[in-house]
Amino acid sequence: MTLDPKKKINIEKIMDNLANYRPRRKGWTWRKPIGPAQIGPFTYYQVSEPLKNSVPLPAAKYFGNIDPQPECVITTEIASGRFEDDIRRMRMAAWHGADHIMVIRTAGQSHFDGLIEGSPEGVGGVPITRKQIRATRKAIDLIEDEVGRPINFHSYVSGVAGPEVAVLFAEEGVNGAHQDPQYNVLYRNVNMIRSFVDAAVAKHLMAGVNMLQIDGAHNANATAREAWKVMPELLVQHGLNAVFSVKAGMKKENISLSTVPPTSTPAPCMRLDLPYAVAIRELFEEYKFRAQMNTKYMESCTREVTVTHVLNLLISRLTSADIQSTITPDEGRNVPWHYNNIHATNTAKQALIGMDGLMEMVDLKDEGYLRDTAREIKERAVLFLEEILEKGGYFNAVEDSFFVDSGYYPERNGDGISRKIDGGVGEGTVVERAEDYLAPVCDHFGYNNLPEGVEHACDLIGGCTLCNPEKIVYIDELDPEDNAAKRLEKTKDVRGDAGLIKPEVEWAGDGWVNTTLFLPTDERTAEVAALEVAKKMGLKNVEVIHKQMMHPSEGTLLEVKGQVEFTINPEDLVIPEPEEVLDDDEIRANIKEKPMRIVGATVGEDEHSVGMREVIDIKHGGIEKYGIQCTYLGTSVPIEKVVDAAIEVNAEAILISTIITHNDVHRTNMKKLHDLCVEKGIRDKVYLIAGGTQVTNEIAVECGMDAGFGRGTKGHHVASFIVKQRLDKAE
Amino acid sequence: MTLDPKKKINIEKIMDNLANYRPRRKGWTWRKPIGPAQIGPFTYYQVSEPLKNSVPLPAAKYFGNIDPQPECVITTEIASGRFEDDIRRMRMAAWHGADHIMVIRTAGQSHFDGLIEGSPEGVGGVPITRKQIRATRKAIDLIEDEVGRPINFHSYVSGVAGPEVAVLFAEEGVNGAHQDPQYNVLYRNVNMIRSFVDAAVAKHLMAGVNMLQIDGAHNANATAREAWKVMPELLVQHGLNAVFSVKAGMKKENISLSTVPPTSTPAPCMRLDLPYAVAIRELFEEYKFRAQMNTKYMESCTREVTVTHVLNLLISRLTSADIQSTITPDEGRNVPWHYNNIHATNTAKQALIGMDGLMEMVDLKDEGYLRDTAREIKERAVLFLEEILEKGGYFNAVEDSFFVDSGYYPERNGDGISRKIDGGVGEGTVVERAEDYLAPVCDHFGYNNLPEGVEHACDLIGGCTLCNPEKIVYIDELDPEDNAAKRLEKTKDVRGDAGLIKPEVEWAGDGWVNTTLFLPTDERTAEVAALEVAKKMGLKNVEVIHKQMMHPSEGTLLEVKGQVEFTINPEDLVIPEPEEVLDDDEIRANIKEKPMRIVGATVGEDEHSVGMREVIDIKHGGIEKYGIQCTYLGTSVPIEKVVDAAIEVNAEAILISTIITHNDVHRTNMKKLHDLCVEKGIRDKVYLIAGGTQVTNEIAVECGMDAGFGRGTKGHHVASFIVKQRLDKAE
Amino acid sequence: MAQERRDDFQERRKHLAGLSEQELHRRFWELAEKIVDPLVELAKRNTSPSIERSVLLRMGLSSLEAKDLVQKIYEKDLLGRGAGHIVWRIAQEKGLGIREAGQALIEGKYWEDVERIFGGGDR
Amino acid sequence: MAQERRDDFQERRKHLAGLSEQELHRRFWELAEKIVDPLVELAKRNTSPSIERSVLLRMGLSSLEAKDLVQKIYEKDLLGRGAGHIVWRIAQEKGLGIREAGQALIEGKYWEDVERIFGGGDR
Repeated sequence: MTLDPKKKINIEKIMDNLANYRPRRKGWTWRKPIGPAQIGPFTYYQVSEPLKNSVPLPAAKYFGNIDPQPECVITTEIASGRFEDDIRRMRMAAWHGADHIMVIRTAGQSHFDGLIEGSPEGVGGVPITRKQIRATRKAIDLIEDEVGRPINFHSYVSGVAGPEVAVLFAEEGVNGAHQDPQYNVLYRNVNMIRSFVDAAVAKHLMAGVNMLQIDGAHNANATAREAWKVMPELLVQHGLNAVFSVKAGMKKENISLSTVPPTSTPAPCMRLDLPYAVAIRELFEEYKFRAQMNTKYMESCTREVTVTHVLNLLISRLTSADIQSTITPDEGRNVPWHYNNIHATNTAKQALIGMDGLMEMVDLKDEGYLRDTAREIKERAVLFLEEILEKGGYFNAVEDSFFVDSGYYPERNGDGISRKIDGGVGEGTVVERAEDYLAPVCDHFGYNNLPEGVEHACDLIGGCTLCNPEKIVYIDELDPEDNAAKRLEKTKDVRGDAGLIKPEVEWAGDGWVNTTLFLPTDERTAEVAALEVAKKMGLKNVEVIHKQMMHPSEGTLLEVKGQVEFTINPEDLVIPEPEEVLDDDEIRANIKEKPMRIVGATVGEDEHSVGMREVIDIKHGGIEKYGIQCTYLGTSVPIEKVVDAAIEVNAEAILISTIITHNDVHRTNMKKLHDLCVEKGIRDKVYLIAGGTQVTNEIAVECGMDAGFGRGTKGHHVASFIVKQRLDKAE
Repeated sequence: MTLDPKKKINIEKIMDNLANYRPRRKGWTWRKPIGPAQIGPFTYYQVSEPLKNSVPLPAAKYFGNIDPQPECVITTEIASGRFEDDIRRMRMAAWHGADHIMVIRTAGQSHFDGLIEGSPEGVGGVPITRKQIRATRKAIDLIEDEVGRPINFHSYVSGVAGPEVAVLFAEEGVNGAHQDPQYNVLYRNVNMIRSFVDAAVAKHLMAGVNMLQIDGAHNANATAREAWKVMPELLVQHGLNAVFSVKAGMKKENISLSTVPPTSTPAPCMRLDLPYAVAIRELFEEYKFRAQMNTKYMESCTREVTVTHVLNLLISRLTSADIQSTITPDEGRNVPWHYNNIHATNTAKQALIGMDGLMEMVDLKDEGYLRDTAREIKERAVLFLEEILEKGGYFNAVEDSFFVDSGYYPERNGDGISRKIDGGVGEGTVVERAEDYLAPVCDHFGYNNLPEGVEHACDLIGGCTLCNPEKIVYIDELDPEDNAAKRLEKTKDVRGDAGLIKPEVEWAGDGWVNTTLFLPTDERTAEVAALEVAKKMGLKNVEVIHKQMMHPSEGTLLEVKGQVEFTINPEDLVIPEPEEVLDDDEIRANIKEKPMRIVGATVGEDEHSVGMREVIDIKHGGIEKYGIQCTYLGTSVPIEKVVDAAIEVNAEAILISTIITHNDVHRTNMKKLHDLCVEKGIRDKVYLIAGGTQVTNEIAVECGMDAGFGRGTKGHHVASFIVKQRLDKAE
Repeated sequence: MAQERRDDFQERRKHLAGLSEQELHRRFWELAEKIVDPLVELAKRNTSPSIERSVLLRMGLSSLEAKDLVQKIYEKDLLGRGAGHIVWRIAQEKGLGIREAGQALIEGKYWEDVERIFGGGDR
Repeated sequence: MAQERRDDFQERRKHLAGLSEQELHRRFWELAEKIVDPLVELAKRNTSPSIERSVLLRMGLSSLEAKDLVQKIYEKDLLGRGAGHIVWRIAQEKGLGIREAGQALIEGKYWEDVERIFGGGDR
């Protein structure tokens, strides 16, 4: 099975014969750096191997459609709740440059004591199951082939079923996972003994297949009341998980710290975030860094979020990032919509490429505020560790609510999270291993009383699933209703390459669209009025997802989402053939070979010349740029004068613009131009072209012109037309 | 007349008695730096005096709604075509931090040989007239008082009526203007002799009232095929205008270079733009810098544009900017919409504040690529100047198409703009001043045969208009149809504080809205289908203004603009009273004084816990953050167990979540909870609260709860409710 | 117990002030190790239902089977011997495949053998 | 004439290579001044319709009046004497206010006086 870029991925086919699908590789893959490399007209220093298929940034068209790929892995996080729709989103993201795809788990799964099977629908993420992983891995394998780059698949080994999830991931070729026992304790209220005991086994399993681990300390930023004050604690949390992971068997190179610039504008965030970024990278120099973007201070303005994330990317470039994570710009307003995965990926790619080679030009100062602050943060972290030991160790410190306190340690505000050693989910379930404890399987952590002489634990049972994948028991579905096949069945009209077309943002056929509007009234009135506007537009389930005061009384900007209930049948659409336009170089070459003169004027009683200027002026990318010699006669020019000028300069074409016309003056003018050229005997030597907002090619030709151009015409279209005519004539 | 923030600006009143309005001051005003300054919890180094009234960035709510103002002037450019709507836009922009308001001229005005009067509608800008300027200046004076900061008003002294426009601006208190004779020559095809002769007079007039001048060299970036190659020429253009201006009488401190980072992503733009930015600032150290954003490579993706502009702002912070100009993110797709003026202003404010104090942490390297490249650009510029002289001077060089050639000088590609000394608009109109030439007015440049003994030229005529403003002849309107009063009359239904409400983006009541949608099909089909979708939504004059391939077959992102034809009557709207919620500090104080325990559970056969987790979890900003002790029992919890737990921990409240329910199970569960609490004798000791997507307060209260919370509930709402109840009970 | 404390960093840091950057880093890692070591020891010496299920999964049982069986073993206080251990011994003793043995135990078979071999539990 | 040329920067720059940064800057400004000086001279010695209209505006004529009057003066080849000059002289001679004099000229009055004073034009 291979993918054809011109065809949608066939989810049903992906789900065929999953019982026998095996991952093609295990473990993490980094990008292959190639800098310095010449790409298009430029040299890049921090880039990696190019993609076979990709969608470049929109402005790439000015640079020969280059699509340079930064040297670091780029993450996208997907949380649609339906894995069959996640897959389509992954394909889009991979084409834009994401090679680390993180699937968010459904809410509540971390408290689910065991594995989930099948493909039930999730909330804020999908239930992570063997079927979901295997189907996704299979799809990603195909997408890898399509884009020509390995893609890392990632999810979570947290909650009360960590060891089982780790086995599942190791078996199914998941390449990376979040694992941090502190996360369970602080944010999931999992009992701390259970959390650490489970974590060691889970980490050891991950290590066995070279999975990359991402830790969870960054959640303290997102939680603490004043995120910029938890920096010493962040170092502590990263340090404890790092040491614990190494002792559980992980290589340091497979341990990635999840670090987030703690603050955001309007705070002076570079001054607060950069010293911290420096401190953590110095202290953890043997480890990898996953640079995540700030989520704590995200509001619903996607522009604001984008700026914040570019500043976060500046931190990555001023220090380092092995993995650059991305946050969708709409995370502050809803479960991310799929095109925002693309926007987020593009923001990372764009900013990293824009700042390529920055550190060749810039130094971090080795004296003063930056160094002093970095040092201070480290010292505060050391003091934090000292006090943990004074209190009798980690568990006691957690009980004492050391963590996620909003004071700048050693300051304490008394608002930290406290968990009880004998409390939380899974409390009392940990059991001491007996002297004869035995686990006859590979990659098991801890005491294991293997019979003497047995070196490879699973020899006792003739091989475990990690050695003999055919022993893995695949369960397809448990719930006859809540599964992907049923959902696909329900949406089959709007799937496939010839299906009906319906807008979507999360799931196929969900119908959501977003309308942006400005209402000239105060915020509260505007919010209610915006819902009315959306309803009058026929939208269902309307909701204001962004509201921004432009001025207390002059107006409010809003975004309103709502669902359309109709579909569009592509068979009913009239899709015009693409107009073939010569490319810039062809036109330029032709003009160079045989120079061309034209005369242009805005005719009639009209002082407006914007359209004509855009078509002619080099400043607007007009035809002057091809070397065409233009005589522009100005505005309100009589037709007679236009024709005289054309004769005088021996013009090959006359361009007239009649932008704002009344009483069909534009038709009169066109006819007059044609007639006068006939009269003066030059009609066959000169192309007559008319333009204007009310002009169409039909009208113009009807009135004796060779062509008419309406709204949106660029110099390129006109130049292409004239050159083509000239070439045709020459033949 | 003063403005009330709660009322719309009254344009009719602004236009009253304009004949007698005089500007309150002339000349340019800079911001007053105050750094280092403590604002909210932070210290800022590059900030200026705060505003009296303003709209902070959305995320400011996390930091006590601070709105720090960068130290440099921030520009917004306005081009609606109707000055009465420009004014409303200016007010909004000023509230967001713009203090330099640049009004774009209507297309074609630069070729209009004289002044325009009245208030006709413009295209891509307004006709600059005395009435338009005076009314705008009057409005800006009021807006200054409202926001508490001087605002610089700016337009263009270019084209063939430069000296007259300069007089007009000097008389009417315009604070800044673009003036550069090279601009006229290269991009407006004004005859070069005329352009330079006029320019000297215009500049001298500007100097007389301390106007700030911005030059026009940056247009070469926007025009050259490969913008990154014109850097040597840019230095030449800036240099020639700077020297010419000084010789025409301007102070260097009133001359601002208009400089733009020449490239954009996916080019490695920092590497290309930073050496240039350094070179120009070193060479022109005595001048001011207006940092403009890149427009050359702007496509219709507003996200991409925003990232590019933040990178441009990084250049400003790594070097300097006296004025930070802004470009609206929608300039690549249409005449800018007013809310995009605000977005652009916010991007500048946000990024500058985010990078406050950056250079305290970062050095530009004084060796290597950056220095070598800066030097090279300067040397190339010197060689350019040398060759101009070799060719016989500036005019000959222009004829020889030295300028806007896309070669990296001294490389030449032969595609420069050539203008003839004896060609262009206004050719042959320059006349030598006779020996007895006399101009009995102030601020006149050049030879002037004043009678002996006359020191102050206008003494001859008893004062000129610059000395006696009452001599200025004010013309109100010339066109009885095409004027602001008529337009206001037509839109009066949708103006004023109690008017009908209609969406707008450019002009009052224009009805434009923008719909963003994703269609799961290829680009060409999607474009046609999107228009259909918009039409089915009842929109008129629909047009696709952005199109972005997400994947060749999986889908396309589009934005479609269209006009609604209806209005909303505010009297028909039911605007709910704002719910009064205690603020965080009140809640925290109350809990601190009297600790509180609650029990929470997701009940019923439901593994989903997202809603409850969001309300409880500190990670999601839930009630734990106030110090409320929460016992979370997990998912699928029987009601009996919930009540037992509440008794055990002596909880003050029970929170149950029933997110996804079937057959009214949510009602059954709520009733059961109430009944059981009554049965166990704790109903009066415990607040019962239910939440879930299908829960409303009405349903919950009906089923025996104290409150119900639906979609969008945050911990804050729940905590506020419980604390309020507790306070009420205590009273 | 949540406590409040003013920022006494200048006071507390005195013993760190003289350390070089490298010495400070080394101290950080030494302290982190001291905190982590007992946690690692704890993990080595203990097991949990999830760990034992992960063993059974690796032995080729399905997730549903692993869940049921570990629940039964947990209830009989035998988790500390290793769920895989029990299945392996029964499989050996009865000449069954591993999964077969597990399924038999889930169906309630052979528990007397388990009791004979492993005793009455270790709680 | 548009020409093409390869990048011969290394060749051309030889005489600049030895300059200090300050010397290079100075050279830049000296050259710029050499180019600009003749342009400034040109501006000093010449005038244009727009310049003359700007003079009339400053003298208190309306923009419409300034336009008409400059057009008339231009057609009579008298722009080089200064439009304001002409108005001022007529106002003085006829005892009129400045604007009054301008308006009279627009209406076609006093041109014989203008001719007498300023001659037949200087083209």
